[in-house]
Amino acid sequence: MKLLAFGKIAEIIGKQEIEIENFPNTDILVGYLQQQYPALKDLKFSIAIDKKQVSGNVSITTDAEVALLPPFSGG
Amino acid sequence: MKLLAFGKIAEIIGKQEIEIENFPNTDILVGYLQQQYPALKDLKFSIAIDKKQVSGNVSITTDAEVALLPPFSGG
Amino acid sequence: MEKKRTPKNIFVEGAISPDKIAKSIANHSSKTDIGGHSIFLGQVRADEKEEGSVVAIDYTAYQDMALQQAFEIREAIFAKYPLTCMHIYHSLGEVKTGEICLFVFTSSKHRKAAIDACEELVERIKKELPIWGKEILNNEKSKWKVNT
Amino acid sequence: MEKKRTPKNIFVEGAISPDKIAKSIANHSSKTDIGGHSIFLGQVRADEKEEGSVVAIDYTAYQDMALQQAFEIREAIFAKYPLTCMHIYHSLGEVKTGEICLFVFTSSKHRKAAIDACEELVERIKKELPIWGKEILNNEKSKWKVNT
Repeated sequence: MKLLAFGKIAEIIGKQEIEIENFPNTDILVGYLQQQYPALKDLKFSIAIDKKQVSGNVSITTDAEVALLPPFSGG
Repeated sequence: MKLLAFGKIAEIIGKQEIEIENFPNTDILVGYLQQQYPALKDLKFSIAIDKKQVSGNVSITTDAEVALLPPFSGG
Repeated sequence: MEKKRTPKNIFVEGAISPDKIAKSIANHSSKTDIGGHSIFLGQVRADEKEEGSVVAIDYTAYQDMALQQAFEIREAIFAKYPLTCMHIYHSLGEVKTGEICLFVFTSSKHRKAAIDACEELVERIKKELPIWGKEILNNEKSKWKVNT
Repeated sequence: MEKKRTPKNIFVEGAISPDKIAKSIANHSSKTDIGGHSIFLGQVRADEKEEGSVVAIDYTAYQDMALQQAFEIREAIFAKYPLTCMHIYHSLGEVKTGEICLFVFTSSKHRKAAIDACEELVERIKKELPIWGKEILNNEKSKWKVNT
């Protein structure tokens, strides 16, 4: 599964793109990430699956493009 | 007394500036002008005395600059 | 120190060029407390009238009164909104269809003040400045413009 | 004929130049049904932070998602307001204080639609596009920008 990271999250993870094992849904993914990168626990972020922001616990297909999005600050 | 005319009123009067006899107030001035230039009767306009728009019947000093202003259409 | 402001000329002979607008924007790059600019541009439309179609507008003004009035509007808007800068330019004489006849430019630290002030300025300029547009039609006729 | 619109690139490498803005304005002189243009420009502020003062903002984006999102916002705004044109440009990479990082441009027959659409676009761009600004401070530190 391809995981994209942006902004402060890319800094925490140290990369903008990583390959990780598949996770069935976003809740399990977030749990794994917070364990791997404890700094994520203090950070507000949202998740996009295939370029669409999702909310709540959403299932993830194996070929999905998942992205971690800190609060937007364009403009 | 100096009378300035703008826009459509300058067209009706045929000049942008005329010297006329003194009138004590705007009501009498307007009556005189409507008699001299009957086309003014069908026209909405306001009056400025010394570059300030006035409303109602206002007295006119002999050295005043009086202007006839059709509805504004700038921009 | 409170800056004492005096009436500024707002009139430009003929159309306002995009280049003038670019220069005005570029002039603000040294004001690094500005976060947002709001700009309104009035452009002459080729309206179709019963009497013919508009090819240009010829603007005249009661200039002394317009400058005094513009100054008072400026002061009121500066008092109402936390603005860094405000610029108003209006054409005199002939402006062809597709050309710019009005340029209103406000700048502030945060976008909301600039946007709200710009909109209010445009409304007040159209309503309160003694300026008249004569629409020049394609058949040598003309028609006095009416603001809605 | 209904024009089928597709996502357009909104990203510009580095600052948006006043010259680009002038060219964009000039390009509309052939559209003689336009009566008003509304423009918003975002400029990078030299904010003083506890950690240091801002000298530039370095913008990154989730580009594919941002372009798709910008396209959907465009379509919604075109459906809501009677606009003739709409243009959005946002910087990527480093933009120094005093330089322009956002350029939003709407045009319509009458001023109200252009002004309202421009304001709504700016709000939606700031809130909905996956773009991030990293404030570069004068002491080699940096700080992630927070939109208010």
